[in-house]
This record gives sequence, structure tokens and C-alpha cells, in this order.
Amino acid sequence: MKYSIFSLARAALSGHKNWQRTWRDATPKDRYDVVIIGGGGHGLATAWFLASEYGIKNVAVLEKGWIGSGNAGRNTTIIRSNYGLPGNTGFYELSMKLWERMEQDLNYNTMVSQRGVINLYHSDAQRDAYARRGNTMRINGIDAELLDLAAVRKMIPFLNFDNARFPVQGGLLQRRGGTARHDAVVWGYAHAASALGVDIIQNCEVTGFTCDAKGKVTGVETSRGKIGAGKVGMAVAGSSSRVAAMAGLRLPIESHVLQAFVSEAIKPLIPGVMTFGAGHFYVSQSDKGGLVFGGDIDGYNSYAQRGNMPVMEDVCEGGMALMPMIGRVRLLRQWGGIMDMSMDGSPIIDKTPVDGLYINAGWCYGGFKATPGSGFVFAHLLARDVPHEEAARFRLDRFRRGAMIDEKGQGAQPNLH
Amino acid sequence: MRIVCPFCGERELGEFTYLGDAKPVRPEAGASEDEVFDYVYLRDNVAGETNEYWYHGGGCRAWLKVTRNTLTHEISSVEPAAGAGAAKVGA
Amino acid sequence: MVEFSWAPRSPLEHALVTGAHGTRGIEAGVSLTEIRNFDLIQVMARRGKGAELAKAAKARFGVTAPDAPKAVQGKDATLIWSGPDQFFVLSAGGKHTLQTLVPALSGPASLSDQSHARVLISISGVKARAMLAKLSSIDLHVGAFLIGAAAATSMDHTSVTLWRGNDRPDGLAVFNLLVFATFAESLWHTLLDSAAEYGVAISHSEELA
Amino acid sequence: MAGAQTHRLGNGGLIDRSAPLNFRFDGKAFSGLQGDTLASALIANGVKLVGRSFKYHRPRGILTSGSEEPNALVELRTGARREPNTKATTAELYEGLEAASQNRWPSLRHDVMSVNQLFAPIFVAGFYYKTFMWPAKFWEAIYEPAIRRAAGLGRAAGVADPDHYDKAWAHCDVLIAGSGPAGLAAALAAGRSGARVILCEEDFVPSGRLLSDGGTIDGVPAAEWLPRTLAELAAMPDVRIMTRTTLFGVYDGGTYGAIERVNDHLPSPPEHQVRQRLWRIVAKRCVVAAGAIERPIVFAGNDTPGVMMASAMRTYVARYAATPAKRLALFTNNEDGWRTVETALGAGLQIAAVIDARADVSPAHRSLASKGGFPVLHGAVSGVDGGKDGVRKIAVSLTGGARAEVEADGLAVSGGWNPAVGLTSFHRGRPKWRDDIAAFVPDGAPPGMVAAGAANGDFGLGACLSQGFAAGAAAARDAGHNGTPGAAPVADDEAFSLTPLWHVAGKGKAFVDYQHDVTASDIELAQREGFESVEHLKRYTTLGMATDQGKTSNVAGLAIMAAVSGRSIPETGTTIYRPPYVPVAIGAFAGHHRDETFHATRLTPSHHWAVEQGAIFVDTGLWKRAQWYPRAGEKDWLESVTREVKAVRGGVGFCDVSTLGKIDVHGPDAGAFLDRVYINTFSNLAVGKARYGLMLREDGIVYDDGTTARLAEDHYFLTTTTAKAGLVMQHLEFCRQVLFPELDVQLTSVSDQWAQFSIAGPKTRDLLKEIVDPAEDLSNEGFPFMGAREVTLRGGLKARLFRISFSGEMAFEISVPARYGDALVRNLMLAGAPFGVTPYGTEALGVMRVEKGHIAGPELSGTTTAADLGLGKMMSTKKDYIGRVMAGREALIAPDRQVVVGIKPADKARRLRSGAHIIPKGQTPGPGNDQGYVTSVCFSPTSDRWIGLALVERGRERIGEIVHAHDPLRGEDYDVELCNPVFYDPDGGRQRG
Repeated sequence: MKYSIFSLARAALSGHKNWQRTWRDATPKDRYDVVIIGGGGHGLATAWFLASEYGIKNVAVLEKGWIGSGNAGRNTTIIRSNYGLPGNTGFYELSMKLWERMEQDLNYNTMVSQRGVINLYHSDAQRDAYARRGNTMRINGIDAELLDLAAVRKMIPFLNFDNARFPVQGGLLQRRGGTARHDAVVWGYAHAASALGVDIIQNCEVTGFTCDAKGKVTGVETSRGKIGAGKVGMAVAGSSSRVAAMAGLRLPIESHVLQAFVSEAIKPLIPGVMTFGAGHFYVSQSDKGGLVFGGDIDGYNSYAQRGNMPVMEDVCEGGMALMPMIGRVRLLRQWGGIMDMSMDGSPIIDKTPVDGLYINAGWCYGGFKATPGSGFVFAHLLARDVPHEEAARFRLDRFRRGAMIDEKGQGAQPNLH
Repeated sequence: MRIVCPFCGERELGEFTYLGDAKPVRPEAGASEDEVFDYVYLRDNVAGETNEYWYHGGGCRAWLKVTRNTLTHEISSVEPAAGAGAAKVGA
Repeated sequence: MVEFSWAPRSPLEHALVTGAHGTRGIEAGVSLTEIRNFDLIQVMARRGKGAELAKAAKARFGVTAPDAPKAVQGKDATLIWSGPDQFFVLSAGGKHTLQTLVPALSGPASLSDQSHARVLISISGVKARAMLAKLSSIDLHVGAFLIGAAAATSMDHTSVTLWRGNDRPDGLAVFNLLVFATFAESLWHTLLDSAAEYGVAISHSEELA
Repeated sequence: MAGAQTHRLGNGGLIDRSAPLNFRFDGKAFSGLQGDTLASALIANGVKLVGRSFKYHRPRGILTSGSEEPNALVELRTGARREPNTKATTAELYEGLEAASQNRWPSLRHDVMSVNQLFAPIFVAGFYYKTFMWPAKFWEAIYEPAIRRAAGLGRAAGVADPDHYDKAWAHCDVLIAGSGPAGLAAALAAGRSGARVILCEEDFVPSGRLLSDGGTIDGVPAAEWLPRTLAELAAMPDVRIMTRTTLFGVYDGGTYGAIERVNDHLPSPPEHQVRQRLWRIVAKRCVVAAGAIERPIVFAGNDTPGVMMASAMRTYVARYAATPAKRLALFTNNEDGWRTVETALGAGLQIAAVIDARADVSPAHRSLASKGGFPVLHGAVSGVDGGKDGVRKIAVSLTGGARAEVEADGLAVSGGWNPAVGLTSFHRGRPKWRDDIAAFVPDGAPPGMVAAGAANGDFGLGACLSQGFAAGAAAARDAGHNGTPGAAPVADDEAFSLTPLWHVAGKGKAFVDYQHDVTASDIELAQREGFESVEHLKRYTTLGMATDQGKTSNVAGLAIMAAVSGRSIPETGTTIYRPPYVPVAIGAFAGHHRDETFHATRLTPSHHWAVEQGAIFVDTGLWKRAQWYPRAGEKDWLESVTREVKAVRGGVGFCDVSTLGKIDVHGPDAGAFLDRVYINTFSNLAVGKARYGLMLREDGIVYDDGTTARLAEDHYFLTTTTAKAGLVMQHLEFCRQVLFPELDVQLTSVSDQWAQFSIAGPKTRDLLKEIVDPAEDLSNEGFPFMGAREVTLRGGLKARLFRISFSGEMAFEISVPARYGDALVRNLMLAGAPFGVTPYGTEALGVMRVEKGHIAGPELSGTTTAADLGLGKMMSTKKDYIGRVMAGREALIAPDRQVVVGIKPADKARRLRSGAHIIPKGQTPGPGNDQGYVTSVCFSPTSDRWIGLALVERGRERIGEIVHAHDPLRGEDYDVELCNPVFYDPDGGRQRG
């Protein structure tokens, strides 16, 4: 059923009794051309692009729990393409362009809202680093503006400009950045992929791989039985090491917890997305009114999906340092997601050394914004067996070769990226 | 999280800094690029009990080997690194 | 030729204003005293030389140097544990200097002068524990942190050495704090903020108690 | 004067009738009493309408008497202290309190947004996902702004919070959440056993529901037992009862978060006091005695003002002597609800009827009904006739199908009780279902925690006391206290027979989540569309996501989902419980870390002198460093900096470089140790000499640099960059303790021990001779370049001199013990006056290092190799060192890497800027020809032009090539020449001279 204000009005007349399931509740078939492990945004987007862009419709997406139960459902919903290094810049812009047409592509309102992303700077050195990054963006055809103090004051007058420990000096602004409704992205891809024939199978945990005599992957073993596959793609950020280990692989990835927070809903206070440059704090305000904010990862390996107090305090300290007007706003919920922290802070999209197994992993805390782009290039890789040109640097062997994509310059220390 | 520093006693998380898995051992001089690559880049990333290095930088500056469960954050043992407390080793 | 004076200046010289601070009209709940004239030598045992150092220290100070978080009072020095295999020798200015300790201890140990790297603040008063609870994650309960207990710890994300000295004559506990010199002014203001509601009496002294 | 408290009983209650308090709600003056909450005071004044709902703007009243309140949210206080979404049910009344209703315009009674109710047929769950998509541009321009304005509830102040917060630590053996019967009993047992106890109570008085429900304990009325018990606890020195304190979270290792509302009961905090305090409580054991929350029953019109939880109704009557209704009805499915009838009758209120959903009512209640003269109707409430002025009539579907109507001005509802399972579930534990009470109860808990009493699903007073006492005694024992807890307080258990009833079918909207306007039909729609998982249900309908965190709505919501999806409630399961248990002010988590005290500040030994000089300071990490020293008449920073540079190059200047990290490396193996951490060799450095060193990370990338001097055979003095000082110390300790424990080496930071100044310029020796004892030989022979040794200063002070140069001039660095740093700088000024000595800041320092082509922070970007920086030759081939092997990887030694090179503008008058990119001349900039970027620039007074350093592909092979500096961000494009990065004195004659 096509969604629109008209269908909504029609449905209202019948008391909304005629709406269909948003996606089909599929029963696993014996075999698919492609099996995607992971019913998050990336997995579902991959399936949709396989079906819509590459004509491969005999596809299953296997999800251990409910779709969107991983990081797609527990992030801070920011979209942007303000990256500075070759490999990242083009890819994230590809993703941004796909965000810009997502609702029309999917016939689902994912509330993509380009209200702007500003990274504040507090020193000359930071300004210079942002200038370098912003120029990279411009050279890649991406919008970027370097704002001075006066321009920032005008745009976001409520920051602490007067008695800050590290006064704001300016910011790097990407007006096309913003937010999207994270759960809706999952549901929208599921809705559209299912309509094209993709089977979305929830409560189906992959427990192993099946291989032929030559070691090529022929399918997966799951909690709902064996499922054959021409190719298997894994898009299970947070659990990548665990799934890869079933195929005998060790990855340049650690799992870390990233906390996020939301405040009580309040009337509009903050226009776009802001990141504090002198501490760990970034914030936006959801359409529902909650301030959605976060900061640094907790810093130790974890699969516990919950964080500890020091980071919670650190984030709120950053918030109060930047805009002490939020002191009396109350923090409503705290949660934690498991990040695939890679050794250079950038993702991995590649074939693996195991024939027939493909990997999409290592998104660190930046996976949400990559959702459509990741799906697109992963679908390309699965369909064509060669990397998409915008993902050509996200190879698994780049660490061995020394071709890291290290935006933060922190090296092989995942918790510092 | 609270870590029982073998030197200081139980302390709060904020006094410690995490490094990572303590299983990989730095290869000897003359090791191949592959061996060193493995040491520097590849991780088991265990979901469960694992040994890891923590630094009590906000306290006694000892490096510690902590056995911790990454699913529950439960810590089952803490030992000093080999060179912390070296004055007590046989000369 | 210009005549020079080499007057030492405490890192708290600017920030410390003697007298009352915070809530007035009540008896000050917290006393803060900076002690300015001291020598502080860090003694680090060499590999395998722990026992030898213990012997040399005993000979020098008349007490057994701590090998656990404790502060031990010798006849003219306090030995404060500062980490595995190491302790501080705190003494009145000029008493135990690097020059005088090197001959005695440098066989089994490495020595570094930290006299200028730290500021020494003594904290007491009926509200001392309440105020320290805002800064320290250490349990300072009367039964948990006894006289002579010490901790290498952090306050407000800044490394400090904290130990409990002898009680005041009025029976109140005394907490001594060694703070990095370049952080001292900043942490001093934090101390004052934490203590202000209880009323603070501020002073400084040349003398190590 | 405010109006009379028309709905206040003549006697009773725990309010102080001698202490009237004036307050205003929506501008109207009222009066209440000390001991009131805002909610009880409003009730005492007959106010029923207090808020509007989120989506439909329906009129709402007060539903509960606690922190689970979904409806009665107000903006409390005004101006900078305005607190949106404050629960009237927990806000203590104080003199002069001002509160305003939210989410309405122009007024609470006449809210034009209530027009939304007309669109209710369209505004169903998730409707926005299906529309607002065309045209695409309209989302940000039209739809979204409208939605954003309509959403949200209260308004934040929009200006800085004027109040202060702090944070504190507390430690105990036994931590208890809640001071009701179970919590008090636990405290008694643990306290008597000798344990250190902290009891947190969110209310401003302890005792929990004992205050409202009373009872008989140890043979005496609760009102008698309570003061006795509280006195016993108060007499125990290690038992601490913290009221106004909510335990909101449990973290690892027995760390708990609690928020103390220190001064929220006053108009503003007294001077020197905080508004709220965040507690980090470390406890060996925790007893959760947080009680239970009464749950509503979902029926049409259940959100009408005047419909209230039965337990809240009796709290208002018993505790506050305030009457929400004069003639009330009760709708219950359990025995406990009847207590409200008893309380109401006791207070002289009329009972219109009791609608009991169960088949049977106890004989005692039957006789109560006949004595009280009210009917007991078997059935369920199917609708409410009423509006913003409250309840008028209640429609009842009787068992068997008949209908009835009840006239009443209030309806008390009891659907049973849900144990407060938040704290026990915050480690992602899922509670288990208990059929006998039709509720979820804790199924395990985080380590060290146990639930007792109502929080554990055992609601009877006797059970609460005995369980709480047993839990407290066990907790004390587990924490190592073996004292005798004595006898437990004893009481009888009340009956609690319940027939589950979640949803009564009927016409009209039946609310599950009041605040988010989620109705039973929304849940049915979600199920129809496949959002059957409880997490999907929550996210699709927003059930349980409002400020009340679903305390009154979650279980009912999933019970309805279970019913429509044909599953049992336990099969349907719960969502994950997330902290905090109640919303907590962000300011409290920050404590005093805001404004200038956001982070600590480090000051150099010459700081206060520099302040006297009028220096401009720059933040470098935590440091304040003098950036430049303006002089009168100088028009901008550039003029000052240029003067400083010229003064150094032409005469002598000094700069405080105490911020560099300084590490003493001691021990017989110190040299061998340094050989392993640096790419070059230090074991062969002569005593009395210094050497520049470069350190890699294990991945082969440059980590840090600095000079290290050998002061004795077994003592090196190592310096790091300012930025990396702490990290290098950590790294070296890792090397020492973990990687190379066999080496006999000791490390300690002496960063703060030494005040260190760079003295530079051709007249450096002249100045030093004034300072240093005349016996010291400072000649080139006596103190050659890279020499390092202790010297005596005039007056006898010992200092260290290092003949090293960052500026490229004849220079020394001088170190004195830090407390003499201030004296040294003053003496330098005094002694240097004849030579025109000039203090210089970090800007001039930076200019001179760029002129010399020295690398610094911008080049040490964490992605550059030694070779990229032109220092590849330092990499020893004769030894192993950290990073050696990985530095040899193919892409790190590729010939087309970006390497450091000098740049100068083709047009000599042009200014350079860092961050511009390098593009081959004549090409259109694009990702394919982006060959590098400008890392550092300065105006070089020596060259009389702007110069810079850049990282450029094959840069060193291209010296002399004109390339394009592309800076679209700043709208600049210009030609620059690639050149040798050493602009000044390339042979180094000046620094050696």
C-alpha cells in the first residue's frame, strides 16, 4: 500500500483497520542468491539496493532479534559528510546524496532533516585542521563553510561565549548535514525491500557457516535451520568479530560501548547539530523535542550495551561548558551501543579471505550516517564482486599494506578514534 | 566499574586508562612484518572473559593485567604487569 | 653588576588569601593550610633492590619505609608511599635534600627531587570529610582511612597524594595533600568552592607540622 | 491574599497549618501549607485542570502523587531558573512558588491546539512516517518546523542556569533505596548489625506509603512506630538517611548514582550552596525497597481530570488533608483499591460507588458498602463524562451486559501494582512475570543487589517488614558485619486479591500512555502493521518514552499488545529498562565543571609575572601560555610578534618553555631503554650532552619528539612535547613495566619540578654571564652546542643549562627549581635590560621554528612517518625499537607520500593560511589532484614575507616548482613555490656559534 496523506485519510475512514504489515513476515527458504546477516540499517539497505539497483531479488536478511535492534536503533541520528581524508570524503558524500532522496526512494518518511552540522573550534590549531578538512570537502564538491566567531554568535547565540574555559572561536559548518529518524530508516528499507521480494527474517540467529570442500561459503546455519546462499554478506557492526570468528577470521576491530543520552522533550531550543571542540559533547534536538546527545566512547572493550558514570558525567560537563542553559533540562534516558571500533577509525567493506563471505564492518561510531551509502556500495560489491569506486579504499588489507585512513591520527588504538 | 589495584586497593574507573587485549605478545627483534602486523592489528575481541592492560595513571602509575568479562564487566582478577613491583624480584 | 634575589615563590602565592572564605557567621567547618617550606624527594627502588633499599631507609630514617599505601612518621621525615617500589621522603626544608640523600640511598634506588613539583596543603575541620567527599573517591570514613593511611589518587582529574596525619589536638582528623605545582592554583579554587558552604579558615605556614 | 483552600480537610495530614505559603499557578494566586507539594496544594484549592497532553492537547489533571506522574507537568519558577516538565506531584511548595502549565496557547483553559483532537482520526501512531514526503523540500521548510513547534512540552529557560551543582562520593556497606516499611526494616537490621548504611528516599520525608496507608506494626499504629524507628536509626552514627535523594542508576562494581535535591524546596539556593548534588555511592550491597507503582486501567475517557490513581487519592487525603473529590467512585480490580474507600470515608468524603471488576468482594467490604450507603457494581468503567472541569458521570458496563451510570466528581482507579523493577533491571536484566499479582517482578539483579517488599512483588505490610529486615541483615552479613540485628518488626499482611484487567472496550479514546497520547487503538494498529516486538511497539507508538518513562503505561501497553497478538504477557516481554530511574538535571551531572572551571588550568612558573606584563594567553591543552606580550602602540598581534622575533634574532629574548614534559629516566639500563623507545640511539650519548630524539608508535607513525640530555651515567633527562607529556609518560611506563620488564630503569615525571626558559639570540651569552656564576665557562669550547650540565647561578642557586635551540639562534635553555622560576624571569629582565632583553610568547616561538623548518604539532599529525618529516635518516638500522617493523610497510615507504616541504607565496606580499590545499599549477582542483595541504604558516620578519610548511606529494623532489594553493573555504587561490623548509640559517652556523 502506497503511503501518502491520501491513503492516510482513506484509512482513517475505516478506522485504520486495513493497513498491511510494513514488511512481510517471511519464512526462510532453503536457498537465496544472497544472504545478508544483520537486519540493521546497513543490512536492510544492502538488500534494498541489491533488489532495486542490481536486480538481485532472491535475497534474505537474517536478524537475530527484531530489525533495527542493534546500532540502527540506538544512535544519535546524525547525518553528515564532513570527512577529510581520501576514501572517506567521497563515500560519505555518496551516502549524503542517497539520504537526500531516501523518502522518495522508499515511500517512507524517514524525516531526513538537513538543519546543518557545525563543528566548533576553540583554537587556531583546530581552525587550521577544520580549514584543511573543509577544503577537502569543497574539492570533493561538498558544501562547507568556515565560520568565524561573529558568524557563530549570530547563528547560535546561546552558547557560552563570555566565561568559557575554552572560548568558541568559530566553526566548520555543513548546512546539508542534519539528522534522520533512525528507526524509520530501518522500517523504510524493510518496507521497500520487502515489497521487492526480499525476505526479512527476524528472530533468526546465525550460528555458523556451511562451506563446500574448497572452503567456499555455501550458506549459514541459523536458529531456524540451515539456509543456503550463493553469497553471504555480513553487516553486523558491534558483533563483527563474533560472526567473523565463526568463519575463522580475526579482524582489526574491537568492540566498544558508546553511550547516548536524551533529555525530556522541550520546545525547540537547538536548531541543528553541534559538536563541542574542547570536550566530548555533541547535540541535536529531535522533532519530538528531546535533546539527543553523546560524547566519547567509554574506552574499554565491551559487549554489555551499557555504560558507566564517568563518561556520562564527562558528556554533561561538555554540555554545560558549551551551553549552560541546559543545566535545568533533565536527562531522561541513557543507553549504550556496541561499536565496531576499527584500527584506523574507518570502515571495512570488502571480500574476506573466505570465498563467498563478504564483510561490511568497522563503522566505529559513524555507522548511521553511512547507512544508505554502505548499503549501496556493499550491494555493488556483492553483485559485481569488485568494490564500488567510492569504497575502494575500505579494503581489509589496508592495515597490512600501511594504507590506513586515520582521520584522528591515533593509530592502532581503537578506543582513541 | 571499580578495579582492585594490587597496590592501592579498590579504586574507581576514572583513575584508570584502558589499553587493550593483553594476549598479544610483542614479537622479538627480527620478527617478520606479518608477525608484527598480527600483534599490532588483529584482535580476538572476545565476548566473555578476557585479559587486558589497564594503567592506573590516576593513582600509582602501575600497569595492570585485568581479567574482565566484556559481557558483564565483571572483574575476576587483577595482577601487576611484570615490571610493576620489580624491586621485589631476585636481582 | 645587578644584585639578584632568589626568593622562592609558592605556586599558591597569588591565589591563597589568608582569613575567612565562604559562609560567614559560623565557625569555619574547614581549615586549609598551605605548608611552604619542605623538601620532597622521590625514592624509587631499582630492580631487585627492594630489600636493600628498605635496609638503607631504615638506617637513615629509623622507621621502615612503607611498601603499601601508608605514610610512616620517622623522627625527622615522613615517608609516604607513592607507588610500587617507591616512596616520598617529606621533611622540613633543608632537612633531607637530594644532595644529602643521594649518598645514603642511591645504590639501591634512583632519586628525583620533587620539592618544587608539589604544593602541600593540610585540610582539617569538622567538615573536612564532607568537603573532601566532593573531590575524592577514596573512602575517608574514620574506620576506613586510619591515621597513617595514604593514597596515590586523583581529585578532580588531577593526580594527588593524600594521607592522614596525626589528629589535631582537638581530636579532629588532618588530611594532607600533595598537589602538582602547576595544577595547584586551579585545584585550590576547587577546594575553596567545595568548602565554601561550610565556612573556611585559610592560612599558610613555613613549618611542616 | 490568595483564595481559601476550599478542598482542605479541617484536620489531619502531615502539613503544617501554622505555616501558610503563597504561590501562583498560571499567574493566579493561591495558598498552601508547609508540607504540601504543588500538586497537593492545587488539589487543596480545588484545581483540577493542570496540563495539556503532548499530541491532542487534551485537558489533563493530576493522576498520581509521585515521580511516576505523566500529566501534571509544569514550568516551575521563572526567568533563568525556569524548569520545564517539572512534576507538580514531587515539587515541594515554598513561599512565592510560581508555576505555569505547558504546551497550551493562549491559555490552559482555552488551548487552540486542542483543534488537533479533530484530526485525531489521522494522527494515529506513526502517521508521520506515511506522509509529509512530497514535495521533498517541504520537510525542512514547512512540515518539520510545524511539528517541532507543536512537539516538546515545557520551555527551557534559554539562558545560563544561575545555580551551582556539585558532585560527591559516598561509601557504605549497605545502600537502601526507599524508606517505606521494607527500607526502614532493612536499615534497622543492617544498622544494628554494625554496617554502614545509606538510605536514600526521594520524598522530603521518610517512610514511604506508611505516611498514607498507616497500619499496625509491633502492635502499635504506624504513626507511633515511625518516630521510634527513625529515632533509633538517627542514633546510629553509621546510618545516614538521605531524603530528597533518588537512587537513579546502578553502575559496575557496586557504584550507584543518586541525585540529592539539596535546595529545590527553596526559592533559590542560599549563598555558597548548591541546587542539587550528584552522588556516586559505592556500596558493597544494595537493598532495593523502592516499592511499587499503582497502575491504571485503560478505558475510554480515563484521562479526564479527576480520574486519579486510588493510592494517590488516599495520599492526598491522608497525608495532605486535601480532597481531590467530594463524592468519588472507585474502579478497582483488586482488594487494595478499597483502602481508598476506607480512607475517604474516614475523612468524611462521600463514596458514589465502587466498581469492582472481580467476581467477588469480601464480606468486610460488603458491609462497609452497606454502612457507607454506596453500591458495589460488578463490572468495569466504560466511559467518563467530563472535561476540563473534571468528572461528572461515569458509565459502567456491568458484568452480564447491563449498563449503569454513577454521578461523581472523582474517580479513583486501581489496576493493581507494578513493582518498581527499574534499578534491578538496569543491567539489561529482564523481570519475570508473576501470575498471582499479574505483574513483573525482579528476576535477579546486578551483583550485590536484592529487592525486598513491594519492589519484589510482596505488597503486604508484614511481608515488606520481614523481607526488608531479612534483606538488610543478610546484606550486612555479606558485607562482613556480624552484629545481631535483633527482632524484626512485625505486622499482618493485607489481602491482595486481583483479577487482571487491562483494557475496557468502549467508545472514545482510551489512554495507555497519557503523556504521549498513546491509546489502546494505537497499539492495535502497531500490531496490525507488524510492530509486534515490544521494542518496535515502543518506538513506533512512542509508548513509555515520555518524561514519566512509562512508569504507569508500559505494562498495560504490552498487556494489550499481548492480547491483540495472541501471546501471553511474559511471551511478549518488556522493553529494556534504562537509567536514570527519574529524569536528572544535566547540570547535576556536570557539577562544578562548567564555565572557567570546566577543566583544570595549569599555570607556568612565570604566569603571574606574565600577567603583570600584560601578556595575551593561549590555551594549550590545560595550560595557559603567554602567546605574545603586546606593547603600547602596537596595532595588532602581528606587530608584537614581529617585534619579538626581531628582538631575538637581533639581540636576546626568553620564553617560558616549562610546559614541555620532563621525565627523569634513571637506572643502569636507562640508555638501553631509550634505545628501544627512540628511533635513534641514546646509549652512546656522552654524559653532559643532549640529543634530539624521535619516537614512533608501534604502527610506525611518529608519536613524539624532544631532546634528551644525559646528566649522569645512569640518569637521563627526557623532554616531550607539551601536548603529549602525559601520554608519553604512560607509553614509557608501558614499555618499562610491560614490554621490557627485564630492564633496570626508573621513570618519574619532573615536569612540575623545573621552571625552564629558552634564552635565545646572539646576545644570549652576554645575558647569561650576568646570571651565571662567573666561574662557569659558557664559551663555545667550554659549553659547546648540545652541551648539558648543572651550573651555579650568582647567589648560589643551582640550575641546569642545556645548549639547545629551537629558534635557530645561539641559545640555551635554563632550568631552575620551579619556585625560583618567578625570580629567574625577573632577574633575566633586570640583567638583560642593557641588552634589550625581550620576553617572547608562543607565537614568536612558532614563527622562529617555521623559519628553521622544525616540525611541531601540525606536522606531527599522527599520520606522518619519520621520512615524511625529513627525519628518515635518524632511523637506526642497527637495533630494534618501537615501530621499526611497521614503519616499513609498503604504503608507508611509497615514493608518492606527502612529505614536509617549505612554501613561499609567488607574490611576496601575499598572506598564507594553514589548511589550504596544494594543487598542481594549471589544473582544476579535484579529488584526483589534491596533493597535500599547508600545515604551518607565519609571517617571517627575517624573510619579510609569509612562509610556511606543507605536506606535499613527493614534495622534496619538487623544490622550486610553482604549485597552486587552493583555499575555497576562504575564497583564496594563489601560487606558491615549493622550497627548502629551512628558511633561516640553513647551515646552522648561528646556533653553533
